[in-house]
Amino acid sequence: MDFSLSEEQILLQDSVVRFVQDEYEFEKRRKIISSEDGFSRDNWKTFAELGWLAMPFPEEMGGIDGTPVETMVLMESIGKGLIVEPYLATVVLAGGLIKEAGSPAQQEELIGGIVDGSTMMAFAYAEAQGRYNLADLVTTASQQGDGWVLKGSKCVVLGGPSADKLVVSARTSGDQMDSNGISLFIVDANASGVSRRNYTTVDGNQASDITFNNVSLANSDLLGAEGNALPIIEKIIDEATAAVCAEAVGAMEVTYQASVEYAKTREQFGVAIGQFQVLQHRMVEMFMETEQTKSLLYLAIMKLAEGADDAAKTVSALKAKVGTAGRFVGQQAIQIHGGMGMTDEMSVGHYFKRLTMINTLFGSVDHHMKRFAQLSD
Amino acid sequence: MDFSLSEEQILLQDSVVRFVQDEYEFEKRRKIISSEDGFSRDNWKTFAELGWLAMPFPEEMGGIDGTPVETMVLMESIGKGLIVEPYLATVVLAGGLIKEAGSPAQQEELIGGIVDGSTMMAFAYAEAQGRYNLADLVTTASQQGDGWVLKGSKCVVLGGPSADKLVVSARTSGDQMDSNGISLFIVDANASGVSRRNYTTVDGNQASDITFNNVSLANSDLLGAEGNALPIIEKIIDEATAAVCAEAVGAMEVTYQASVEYAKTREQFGVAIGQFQVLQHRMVEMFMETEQTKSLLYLAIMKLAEGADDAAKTVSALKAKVGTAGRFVGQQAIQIHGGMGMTDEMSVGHYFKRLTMINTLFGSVDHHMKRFAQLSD
Amino acid sequence: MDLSFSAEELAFRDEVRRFFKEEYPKDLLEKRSKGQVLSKDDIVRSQKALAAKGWAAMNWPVEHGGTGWTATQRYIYEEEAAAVDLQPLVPFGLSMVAPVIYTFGNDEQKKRFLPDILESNVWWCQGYSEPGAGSDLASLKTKAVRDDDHYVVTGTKTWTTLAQHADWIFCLVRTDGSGKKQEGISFLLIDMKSPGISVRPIITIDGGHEVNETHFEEVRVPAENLIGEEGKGWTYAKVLLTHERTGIAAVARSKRSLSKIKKFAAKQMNGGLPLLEDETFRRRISEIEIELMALEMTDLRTLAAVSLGGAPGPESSILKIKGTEIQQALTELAMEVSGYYAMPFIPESLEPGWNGDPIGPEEAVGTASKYFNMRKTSIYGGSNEIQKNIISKAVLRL
Amino acid sequence: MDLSFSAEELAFRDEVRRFFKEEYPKDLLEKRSKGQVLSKDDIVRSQKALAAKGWAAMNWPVEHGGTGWTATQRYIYEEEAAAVDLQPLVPFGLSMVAPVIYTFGNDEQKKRFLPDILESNVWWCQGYSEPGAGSDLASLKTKAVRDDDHYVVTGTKTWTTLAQHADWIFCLVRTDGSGKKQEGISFLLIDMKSPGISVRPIITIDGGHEVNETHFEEVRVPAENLIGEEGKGWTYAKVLLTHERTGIAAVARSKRSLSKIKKFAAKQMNGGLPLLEDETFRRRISEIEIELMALEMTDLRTLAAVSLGGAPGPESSILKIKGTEIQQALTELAMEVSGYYAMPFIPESLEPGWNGDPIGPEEAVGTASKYFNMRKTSIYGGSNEIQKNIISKAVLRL
Repeated sequence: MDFSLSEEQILLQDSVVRFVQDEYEFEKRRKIISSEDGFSRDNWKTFAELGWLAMPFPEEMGGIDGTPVETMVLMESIGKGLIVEPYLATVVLAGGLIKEAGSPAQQEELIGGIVDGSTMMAFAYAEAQGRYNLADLVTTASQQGDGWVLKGSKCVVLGGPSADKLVVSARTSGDQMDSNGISLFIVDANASGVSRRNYTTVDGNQASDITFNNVSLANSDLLGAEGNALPIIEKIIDEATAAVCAEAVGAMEVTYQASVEYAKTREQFGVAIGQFQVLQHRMVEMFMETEQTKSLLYLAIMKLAEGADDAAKTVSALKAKVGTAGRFVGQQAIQIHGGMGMTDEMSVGHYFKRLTMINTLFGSVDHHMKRFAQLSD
Repeated sequence: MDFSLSEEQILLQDSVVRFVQDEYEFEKRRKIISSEDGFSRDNWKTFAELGWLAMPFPEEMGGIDGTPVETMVLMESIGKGLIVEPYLATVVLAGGLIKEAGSPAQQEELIGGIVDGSTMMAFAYAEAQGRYNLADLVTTASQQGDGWVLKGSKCVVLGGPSADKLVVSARTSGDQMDSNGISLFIVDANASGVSRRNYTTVDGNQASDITFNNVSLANSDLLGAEGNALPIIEKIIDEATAAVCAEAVGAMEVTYQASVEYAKTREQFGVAIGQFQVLQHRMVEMFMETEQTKSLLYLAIMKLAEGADDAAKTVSALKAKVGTAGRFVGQQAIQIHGGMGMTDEMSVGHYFKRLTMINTLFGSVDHHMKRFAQLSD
Repeated sequence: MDLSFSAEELAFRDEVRRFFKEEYPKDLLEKRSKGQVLSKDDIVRSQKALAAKGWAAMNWPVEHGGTGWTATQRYIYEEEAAAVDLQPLVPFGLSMVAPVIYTFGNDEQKKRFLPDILESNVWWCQGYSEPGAGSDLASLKTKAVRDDDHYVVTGTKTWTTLAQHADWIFCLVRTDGSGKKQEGISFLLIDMKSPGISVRPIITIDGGHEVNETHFEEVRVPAENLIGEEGKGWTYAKVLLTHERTGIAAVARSKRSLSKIKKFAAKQMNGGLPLLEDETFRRRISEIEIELMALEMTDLRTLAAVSLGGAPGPESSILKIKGTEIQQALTELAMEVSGYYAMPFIPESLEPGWNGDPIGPEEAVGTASKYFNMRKTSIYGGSNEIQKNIISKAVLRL
Repeated sequence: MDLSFSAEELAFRDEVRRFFKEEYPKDLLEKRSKGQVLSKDDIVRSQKALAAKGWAAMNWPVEHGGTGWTATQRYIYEEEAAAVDLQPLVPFGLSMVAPVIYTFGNDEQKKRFLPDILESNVWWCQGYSEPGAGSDLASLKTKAVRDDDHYVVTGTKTWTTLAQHADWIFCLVRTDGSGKKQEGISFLLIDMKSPGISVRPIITIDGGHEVNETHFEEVRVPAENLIGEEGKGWTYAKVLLTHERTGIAAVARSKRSLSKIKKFAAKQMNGGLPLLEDETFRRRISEIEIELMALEMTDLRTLAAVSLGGAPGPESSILKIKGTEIQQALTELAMEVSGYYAMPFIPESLEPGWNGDPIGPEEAVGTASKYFNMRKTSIYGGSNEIQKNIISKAVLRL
């Protein structure tokens, strides 16, 4: 057993920390969010140059063979900097699916584009009626001639507005909730019949609701085997869930530390509020919750890295804990900051908002608690 | 709307408070519990003389026509004194069933005996497999000749050891969980085929596990109509639940107040521990939880008194709240008392134990939360 | 003890229902039912309609135009107002400065200010908090220096809610810097049009503009605008703070939100079943529902005690604490029901009269913003920690 | 980062398993599996069996007879010990006084005391707490007055766990009443057979006799029994307190309890279904399970940090707090599963070797007593509030 990072992993960590320091000061971030794209294409180029976009891919696909540990290291720092560039959408989600299920041709084209920063992608999986259930799909793709016709709608597709290409889950057979009969397709985001309603999310990220109105697809647009995509989707969503939990742990760490620093300087009734025992104990609890969440993060990441049978169960444990602990840390940080915590000016509220949205992303506490119980039997 | 007690109710309250002061000092109570019977027959006589045993019965049955409000007043003070005489078992449970369902002859005989203190009773309803579900019965009574034969076992019958007569719920038709087919019988506790295993409960009360091995009953031992007892049982258990919640509120009040008093005098690090803000806020929470529970108690009692449609739902809300708030108040009282709270010598631990057992009695928090949700639809 | 209403009380309830059905502006109720934010004009119209009926001032003494309602009547009114989702009264005039004026003001001040408050002719805002003084209100620094028959006020007030609409502001100012900090505070009424006042918006984490920072740069205020005695402002403000706590349980409104959330959850699907039928979710609903039932009774018990004699005691801090905990829990629940659709942010939806296309179900619009916004409730009006300090000291005598 | 065991570690695990299967006394494992309380003799036999294998002293340096295990080996051992429900070591000798003796004692003391501790020839108890001094340990009053080559000890120690079995007691005593209260404290070893010592049982709320009050009436203690320097006892005790915190997470034991509770819940019926399949109950189980998974990793992270260098830091207070919260939650859960059968009290079931008829399912026997008893864990060893004070000061620097 070993809980330490390798030298290369520490170097990676340093590079992200330096990027955040140099390029992601809070006012710069604000400008990035209010820009046309809602993120910085220059930063995206930097990501490519630093090799971050190549991280999780095997060398033969032009990647640098990173494990879930590297993704964790990167995402934890992304969380500390509240970085809004759609790394999760393009690299972890779409990239992960193509790495897992793509044909050599698809991998060469699409992962090549991801790695060099020229192709941005998104994964359209969630549907309004399906809530967090990945198999609950009414979007269909029916065979027609040599290809497929895609029909349906997907909701809150992260990174949707900037995506050049989409991976879309659709039902090619079976009933609404069946595990079998689900397939993945690569869809050009500008193809005829694809319409996007783009918006900013409450935490300053970009997403779209996307409608597919009889979109024609070639047979070569099918990603992986027809009808058998669910296990692949679950695997990649688990990896992405762990990644976003690493982001949350980074955000939680900044949040509780910011509260401690604020409490040391903010005076009320003639003393720093950090002298009040009730607030001291609360901050201790914020610290403990962060540490306990970090422990589960390490556990889940190592389980994913070794491909353990109980990896999925561990990811659900982690995600549930991120939901409750992230909410507690976020809410208490606002409370400790008092009125100032309520203002858009201070960064703490933005961490709170990101932590809140991470709870929703890939399933809330209740969803993952149930999945944990099911996977425990 | 009116939240005040009448003059008579205040007099009743005063009389119980005086009784506790005079006859239930903590060492006296300890002696009573370790006595042969586990309670005091002298006190029982006093209860009769003071009219408490006649309280909930109509005048025509020799009672004094008390409402659920009077029972609440009495039980709240019983909770403050941690009185162990089996008032709940004899008067509220068994007495309530006979008042509700008894024939004039049964009422005359049994309620007469209850009121003058000569007859003690208990209600045997719970079964090991049934948990808190009143209809989950495997005890059966089958018609035989002019009468009935009773077969089965009942668990944790409160007041069982001292009972002269038992009211027993049994299935006279239907399947294990059916709502229909449940009947009530009056059984002589010393009848042939009745065997009791008597014991003390962890909170110093008396109970029995009772086996009925082909006990012969006369037709006149049937209490109420055959097969239709469930609504009556539910009604009386609801009344008893509200009564025991009143007891809990009394106990919670003493418990949080004892903690506050202890914290004012116990010194650590050169100051009274009541000066530590963390403990101050915790005691505030104990106070608030007690007040909120008292509010639900008043609500449930008034709903029962007016026979409202949503009385049962309100009782479940109350019982669930008593479970969580009673646990919180009890646990924190021990924590605030520190090591001393762990000792049998101090009274606070005994309140904690009683509150713990009240959570179990008539169904735990989970049971009543589910019932509340069902009754809310 | 009993819960029933008398015949008079039932008649009163009918009258309230009739009023909302027949007299109160229909368009305002419609806008509310569509979840639209009301404009300043709408709000004023709403308050004037109540004033015309004589129902604007629930707490005031009858002699000044108060309703004279019993605790039960208030309860009935609140229930009915919540049932139609009535726009809440802006509290700064009617519930906050007015009690100070009619209790501590002189006759001339009463004559001058109360009628306009009662009829919502003048919009008030509150100048208590300062950037340096949050929960420690008494450490405020805004100076008012006497200069002949004026005070010259310099300093900054913050969290001035809806100051962008306000005609007048009531302020706590420091008229004496020596001695105990509570003792040099005075209570001053200031015309917002006075030269030297500027208002800077504060955008909050929900994206809304509700509060402001209000700067005073040598603002000249006639000395006749001083309430009571110089240096006694703290005493007056404390009385007001207790008044503020009574309405804060917000029971009727929370009951309404709860029922809306239940309806929303009955439509949202989860694994082919309505979310409302999910045991875990239902348990969460039930927990809040029960706490709210308890709070309603605690509120009524407090009201009943008040109607028997005077101001609410420190126990009323429970209402603030539990009331805000429930309100916050409800916004969290609404967000939970929204699922992924809690994420989209439509800035325009926070503007008065927005009637655009929702993203996802319309019930989901703004649930996250509401959740973020409601975090303020455990901070303002004396943070919940301060409320616990109050109970600890005044009730438990610790 | 990885979780896998090396070949050596796997071999070690096999060796531990083999030991419990073949060498360790079978009858003791059987008694434990029936839920029986072990007698004093049983406990000593158990510890001697471990000592014979060289496994009694996990934390000690190898030179004094410690195992020399790595963090991973300790983890493996704890897992296997929990799997067979091994009787926990009585900590007072092996984990508490021994580290003080080998760290601060002189050579003669080491020679005299350590071997008997290692082999469980001598039963130790702890004399720290006093009736007046709970969490505020340093305010202790038991006096030790130097008289020639003896100390004369007078005072009262409380919560002396299992003092009824003890041969020796290690005490913090006051040798100087002037100056800072921490500075006049000395660390003294006292033979329990010394004239003037009396032990009064304290019955706890669970009905058990585990702790005592121990009185010292002019007890003469040879000065050679003083550890280190007079007046430095507080420093030594503090080192020991940190040692105490590391074992306290009790992860392996809690995992075992959790699995027993699950089995029990699978047998208990509720509405015709096993309680374990009840969604609400299952959620409660899962919450504890996840917290325990996290704590296990936190514990391992702490152990790994320790093995890289020295004593555990103040972060280890997390292990105490979370560990005891989980242990308490588990006893609460066991009581919940028992339903009505949590209520009966069988006093004899607390006695060693009791093998009577249970009332209700055997798993339910004593669940309430256990729940009551475990409330102590958030009080002793530095209450959880004290632990939070420690983290606040030493980690957060507040």
